[in-house]
Amino acid sequence: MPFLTSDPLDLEAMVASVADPARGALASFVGTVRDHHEGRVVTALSYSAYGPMAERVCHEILEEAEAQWPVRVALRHRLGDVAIGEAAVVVVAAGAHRDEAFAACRFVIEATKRRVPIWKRERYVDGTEAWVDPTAPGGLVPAKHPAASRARS
Amino acid sequence: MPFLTSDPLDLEAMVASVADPARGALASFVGTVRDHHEGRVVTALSYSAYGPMAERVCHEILEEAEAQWPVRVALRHRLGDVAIGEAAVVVVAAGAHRDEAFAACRFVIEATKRRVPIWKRERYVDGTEAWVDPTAPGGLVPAKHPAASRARS
Amino acid sequence: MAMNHPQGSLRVRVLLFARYAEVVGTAEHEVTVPAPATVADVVTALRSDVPAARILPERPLCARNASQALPEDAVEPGDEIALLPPLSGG
Amino acid sequence: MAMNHPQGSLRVRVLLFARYAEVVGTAEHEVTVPAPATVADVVTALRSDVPAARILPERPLCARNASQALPEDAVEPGDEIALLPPLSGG
Repeated sequence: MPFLTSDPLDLEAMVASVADPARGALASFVGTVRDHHEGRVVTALSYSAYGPMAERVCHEILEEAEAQWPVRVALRHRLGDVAIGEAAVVVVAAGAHRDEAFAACRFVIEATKRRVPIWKRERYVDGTEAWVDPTAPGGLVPAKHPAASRARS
Repeated sequence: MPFLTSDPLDLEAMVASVADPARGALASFVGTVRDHHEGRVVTALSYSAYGPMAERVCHEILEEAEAQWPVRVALRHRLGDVAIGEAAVVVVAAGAHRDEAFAACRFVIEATKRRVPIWKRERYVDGTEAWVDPTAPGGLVPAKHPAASRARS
Repeated sequence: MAMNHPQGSLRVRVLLFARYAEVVGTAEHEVTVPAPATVADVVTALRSDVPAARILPERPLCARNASQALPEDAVEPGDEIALLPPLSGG
Repeated sequence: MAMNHPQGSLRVRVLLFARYAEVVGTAEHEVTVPAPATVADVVTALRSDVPAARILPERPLCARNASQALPEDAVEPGDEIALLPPLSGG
């Protein structure tokens, strides 16, 4: 099952995929699409990725988590358009104890944000768009209008 | 909506109850019933509570969490018989940022275990039962057989 | 409320839960204690009224009217004093 | 694999993503660089081949064959070198 998907994420199904009668502690993180960013009203959002590398890095992150703690972890991230309020990323870590479940869940979401080659493009209520870029002033770099971008390629 | 319920817990519904387009980070904890405890095979489990106090303490815990962090938190705990693998407790904390969502979720599950008057009774594969008691040697105190207990009351 | 009781005494309802209810054989018992009385006095009265209650700890975790209470907390007529085994929820 | 290329040079595929693809106007470009070559040499070649690529940082985050790479890492004929804008998943 790929880590990146264009389909809505199913938290219950991910919980079921790692739950086990021996692992009674499940810590989850769901990141949903917010309607505001840097003071601007967001109306739509889309994710793109370097697919083969993203899949490999997600796999590595889960291997690292499962080597560091006695847990099983599920991770999925959306690609393409994601509506406001929908889940963009879900992590579920299942262990026998709370400490390890929380630690592994937190590790995986932080590593995913830091290491997986995925990019977020936001559209605002005024019709403009921007690339989210944590290294840029204000965290955003203006994008070309999608129509202009299509005309060039 | 009471915090204690005899019905199966619905993680998705609890996520929906605190999710909001302004709160993009949801941290959850699900505690399920394990099939082993202290090396014994658990076949069934039931929870009892001091209902009015438990409801009040749950309410206080959520107020404390929501005063300490900018979050909304949902908490529910099962009462009565709970099957192996089912969720006994669910916490969902929704905030604008991961730090506060994880911190509030962790605070609420720890406080729930420490402060809410709920008691767990386990039944084992050999037919014996025990009260879970974190202060007892081995964490368990043998219970009377349910039939014997019923005969007395 | 105390009119039907001896002068200078008060009647409170004691609730027992989980293992405590099981070992004592009841989930509820009424005790009369000389006024003024504390939560600890109520526990002592229960232990002397009900032989099976002597197996309980002398200073169990208690609640008064559904709030956690200390042994030295005063009790009022009509109070509900709960004896709580070590908690094991979650 | 290098037979159809000049002696002492190698051909690699450059992939561009997200904002980099947008500003350069393409998601893919082939460059030829003198051998031996590094990831940094490939970036330099792209910037000189494609005028719009000069807007890219001189040392962008790169991957070689879908693994993160340093500017000084050697490239082989047929490699896929990806230029990655600052990541913003999650």
